[in-house]
Amino acid sequence: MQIPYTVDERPDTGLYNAKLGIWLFLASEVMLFGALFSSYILLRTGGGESFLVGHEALNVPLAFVNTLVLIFSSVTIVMSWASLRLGNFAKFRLWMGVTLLCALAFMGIKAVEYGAKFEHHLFPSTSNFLGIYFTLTGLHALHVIGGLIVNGYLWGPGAKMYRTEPQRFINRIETAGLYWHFVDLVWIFLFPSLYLL
Amino acid sequence: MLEFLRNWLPIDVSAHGPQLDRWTAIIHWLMLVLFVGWGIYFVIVLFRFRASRHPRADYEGTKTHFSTYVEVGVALFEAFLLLGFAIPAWAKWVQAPDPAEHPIEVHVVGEQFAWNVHYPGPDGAFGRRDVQLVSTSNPLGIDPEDPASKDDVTTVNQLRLPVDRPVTVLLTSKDVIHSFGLPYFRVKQDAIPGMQVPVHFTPTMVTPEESRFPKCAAEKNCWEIACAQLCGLGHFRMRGYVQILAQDEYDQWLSAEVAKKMPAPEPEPAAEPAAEEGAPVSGDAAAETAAS
Amino acid sequence: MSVLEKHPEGAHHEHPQESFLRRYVFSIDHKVIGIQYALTALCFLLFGFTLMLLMRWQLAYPGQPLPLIGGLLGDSNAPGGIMLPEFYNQLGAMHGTIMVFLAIVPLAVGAFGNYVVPLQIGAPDMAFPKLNMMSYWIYLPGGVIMLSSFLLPGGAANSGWTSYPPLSVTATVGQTAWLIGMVFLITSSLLGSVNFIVTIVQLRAKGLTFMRLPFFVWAQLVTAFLLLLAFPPLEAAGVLQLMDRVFDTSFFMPTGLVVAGEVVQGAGGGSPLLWQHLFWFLAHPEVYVLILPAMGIVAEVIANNTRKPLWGYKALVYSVVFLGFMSFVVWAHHMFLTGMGTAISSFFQFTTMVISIPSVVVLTALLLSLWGGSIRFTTPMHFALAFLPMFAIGGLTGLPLGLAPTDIHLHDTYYVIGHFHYVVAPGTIFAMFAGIYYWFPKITGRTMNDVLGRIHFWLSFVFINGIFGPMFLQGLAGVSRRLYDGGMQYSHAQPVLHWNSFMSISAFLLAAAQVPFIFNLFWSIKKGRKVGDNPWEATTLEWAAAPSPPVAHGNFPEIPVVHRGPYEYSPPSDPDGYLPQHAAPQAG
Amino acid sequence: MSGHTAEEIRGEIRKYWIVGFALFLLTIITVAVSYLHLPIGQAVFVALLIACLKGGLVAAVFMHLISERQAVYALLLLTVFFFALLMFGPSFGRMASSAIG
Ligand code: HEA
Ligand code: HEA
Ligand code: CUA
Ligand SMILES: [Cu+2]
Repeated sequence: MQIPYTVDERPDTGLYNAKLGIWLFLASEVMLFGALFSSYILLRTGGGESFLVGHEALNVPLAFVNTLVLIFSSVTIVMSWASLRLGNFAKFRLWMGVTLLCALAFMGIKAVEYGAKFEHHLFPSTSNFLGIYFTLTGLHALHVIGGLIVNGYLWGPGAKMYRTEPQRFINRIETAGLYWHFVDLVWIFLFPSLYLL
Repeated sequence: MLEFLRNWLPIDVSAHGPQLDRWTAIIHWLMLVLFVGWGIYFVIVLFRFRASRHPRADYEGTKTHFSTYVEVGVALFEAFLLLGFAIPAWAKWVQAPDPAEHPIEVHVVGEQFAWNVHYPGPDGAFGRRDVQLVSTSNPLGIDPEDPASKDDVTTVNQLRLPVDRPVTVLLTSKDVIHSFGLPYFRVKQDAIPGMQVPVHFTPTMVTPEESRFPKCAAEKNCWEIACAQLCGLGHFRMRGYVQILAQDEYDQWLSAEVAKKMPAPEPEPAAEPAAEEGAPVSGDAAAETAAS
Repeated sequence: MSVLEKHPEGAHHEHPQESFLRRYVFSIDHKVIGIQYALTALCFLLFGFTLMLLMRWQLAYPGQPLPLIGGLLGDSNAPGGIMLPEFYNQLGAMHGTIMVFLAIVPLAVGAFGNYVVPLQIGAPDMAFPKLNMMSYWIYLPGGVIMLSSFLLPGGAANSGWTSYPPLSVTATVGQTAWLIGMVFLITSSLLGSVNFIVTIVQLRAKGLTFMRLPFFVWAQLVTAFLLLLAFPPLEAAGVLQLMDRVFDTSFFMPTGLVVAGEVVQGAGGGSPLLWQHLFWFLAHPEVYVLILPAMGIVAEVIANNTRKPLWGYKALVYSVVFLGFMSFVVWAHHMFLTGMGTAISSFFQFTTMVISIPSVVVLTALLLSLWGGSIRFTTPMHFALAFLPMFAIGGLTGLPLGLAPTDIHLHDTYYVIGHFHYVVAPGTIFAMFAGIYYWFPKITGRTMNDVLGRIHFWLSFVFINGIFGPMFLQGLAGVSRRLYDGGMQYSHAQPVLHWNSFMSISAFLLAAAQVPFIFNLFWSIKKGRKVGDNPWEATTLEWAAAPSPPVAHGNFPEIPVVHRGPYEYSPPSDPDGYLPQHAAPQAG
Repeated sequence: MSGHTAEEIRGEIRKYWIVGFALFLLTIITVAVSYLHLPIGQAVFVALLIACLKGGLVAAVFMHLISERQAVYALLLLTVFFFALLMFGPSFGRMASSAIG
């Protein structure tokens, strides 16, 4: 027997299953990052001057570029979704491909940043600021990797579904997009609160 | 009810204790009334409406508003407990004693698995403590160079206090979280590393010479400091002693300790940490493992 | 989307000959997954109980060698069969963790929720069957990691189920395993809770409005929200503690620690209380996760066995929603004695008193539901009825703990242990038993033996009170919890020490009382009395609209349409009968 | 999001690019402001204000919350409430504690 509303919206809630699912998941993610931000506030306001050791070593220009990259990838993934809705599969491939490249670029820059820290013997244990920095950006990077895997699948082998169940595939791109925007959104808060303040 | 609970509550030897016990009893009254009231109803209903006696159920059920009154009653009583007791009592609990009453200030520092006590001595000032100076002979890491530390008295697991004088114990810990529990005093407060939390109380009774209380130093009876927070494998034996003395006995003891600490006027030898022989550690709980 | 047509049929609509693996191991049928959860969780329940039996032996007879298995525990745990304090602490931490995260939650949510919710809402399965399977297959390794940590050097985690730093940060490697295990369990719960919410919101049968949901489904819905929003902070805290342990950060480590005579190297500046906030932000909602599904089961069983609608269905629903909401704002009542000022303590005392009101409303509604019923004393009903006064004891003893000044003396004593065990053991566990006896015929088409059921009930009822009742007396006397020797060194403990052997013997007898249950459970699968599809004459969809056992994939021969509320027992139109939710209304 | 005409979708696409551009600009502004070295209070305020603005744009337009259904709003409202509690509860608890130092 078929599970209802995998594709169509349920009339009274206006949602299809996966969309509600992804929003719920994102709600829990809000709480996850919320707890870490809360910890950051608490430790920073109570930590004294030794807390900030290593803060000046953060590379603002690199992070600035990374922010732009991630924002751009948010635009491109939403473009890929829009292209699909217009029935243009080739453009979908293109935009999703650009999104993937952006994610890879982001990870590459991140790796350079991390490498520079380690070179200067700045580790999570050096100060609680660096600890929080590595934890938050590390967890965020894991989310980027998760997004890379999912988006990569949808770009590659997963795209087959478009031929058999196009609407379902479009829904998948929408949910993947929602997730990806969230990853972007987290970074939008991480960037100023870690690098600029 | 209070009398009933006293079957199990330990005797009460602090100024704020009786009030807490009284309210514990009042709350238990509420609990008892609710439980017995509903309990009677429950038993009656089970008997009266069993299928063999009441074969056809009543679709509507009861239309009583009685339950609403009970619920409102419980809510009101809880509001009364909060406003009439809990909030003011807590405000009092965290309030420092009036300086006019000459409160005693003592530092107690928990460690795995002992209670270090640090008295300021006659100058009323605590010597600086530095973790870098911690050693077996100087468990608190008191800085001998600090003039304030010259007359400081430290003990291990021995907290002596005079009767009827407010005490402020400033609690902290060297390693993990402990909890400074004095069951007879209705006092409990976590000792958290990195924090200094004050706890205030006033002993109201000299520790009596009764065999049900253990002997600690000088063949005198004591009450106990019971660590109440899991702090490792020795948590169960992290037992300190608290002994309440008459004011003059207390003064005698303290000046004797201070004298031991500062035998000569020259400061050089006094730099030698004196905690070891200064503290009557003979009754140290760490030595005994009651389990075996 | 106008451009596109609805696609024909989904991927998995036909199930010719499934392989054994697909059918029983990596099944995506919610019923099979529910049973997998149930069996696994019951094993963990038994295991958690066994750990406690070892501890109860030590508490009753400190320093005496454990009989029978003492020699098997290894010299690092129990040389000569005598338990070491290190080992006692491991057992305590693992008992709490296993009971809460590996036994009760998986049983209440994973098992009952999975099996029953889709059936009660008339859905063919959970909304995301593969995700459902994944939840189970993440839970299981999490559990295995937890258990195998006993084999690590230094043994399992030993800092209590609360894992307070700095103790936990400086503890043996078992704590790392605990944290990794927790990350698995949390992930599993999160996936599960997303699945439950989507299922309940999206897959309700036609006509099944929210106010027609069986109360059990409501309880599961609120529970899922608690898991969804409360677990992530613990996950964050777990990650931070892992960082502290593995990468030597100092999130929870203040400056200037001296552990075992050594100054702790590290940046310092951390806050041990941060952990407590994050932990209890989860753990208080978590305790309602333990109780809400239990209340749901009890409500179902009571409605069915009184043969009348629940009294105050709406009040029940609003209360349980409010309870869920409030459970997020009381967490610091576990931290009154961490140096809390008046403002904060007043706030949390206030919220704690407020949260007790909806519990009172729920209990009152259930009690008043009995009035006017025609009560059938079936085995599940025994357990459901016993739940009420037992939960009442547990809940009422929460009140003196919830008022900070009275908590001073009672905090971290056996009074607390008594308080919450009354809610979770004769409370939740009894509700679980009620659920097992009640839904067993749904799963197997046979009932469990009634006589054995009653024996199981009465023995359990007596002995469980024998364990937990005296805890209040010990707590009033001021006996601390987590004491390896049960407090025998302390003078204030002396008057109540003799209870320890009484409690322990009760615990051993309670264990013996589970034998008829375990036997009954397995025996009845093959030999139980065969019954029809709806042996309890129930109105809810799982009984009325589906065969017992339900159709393998899809549950219902045809998806039901709902016409009325969940508990139309003895309706005016048919005072001796009942109206299933999906029965078409009679014309006229 | 069903039932959108191709025309409407093209309109959306324009919006996406505009918002993307706005996000770029805002990012540049935050970084620029950080070089002004404002007093810490103001710096935090400005940085978080801009971050919230950006976050709001992403959520509203990219995640098309703006046209989303009530169910999602209810969920987010609940989350935001608990989030706020979680965010400030612990720190507030410490500030109001009776501990010294
Ligand atoms: C399912 C689990 C569960 C439930 C439901 C509760 C419910 C409550 N809990 Fe409990 N609690 C725990 C599990 C639970 N608790 C655990 C596990 C701990 C310890 C954790 C640890 O430290 O390890 C704990 C600890 C704990 C503490 C901390 C104590 C301390 O460490 O010092 C406090 C303090 O406020 C508290 C309060 C309450 C209150 C006020 C309720 C209220 O919600 C209760 C409301 C209910 C009622 C008021 C009952 C109504 C009764 C009637 C109307 C009478 C009917 C009569 C008959 C049927 C005869 N609990
Ligand atoms: C859900 C939670 C839960 C449950 C159900 C229990 C159940 C029990 N608990 Fe536990 N307990 C905790 C949670 C729980 N506990 C926690 C959180 C702590 C604090 C830990 C800490 O200090 O950190 C604690 C601590 C704790 C202590 C205090 C230890 C100490 O402070 O040193 C004690 C002492 O007696 C105790 C006893 C018991 C007993 C006798 C049971 C009994 O009720 C158990 C009864 C069990 C059964 C009746 C199960 C029967 C099993 C079956 C029927 C299975 C059948 C199997 C198959 C078919 C395969 N518990
Ligand atoms: Cu120190 Cu327990
Ligand atoms: Cu709680």
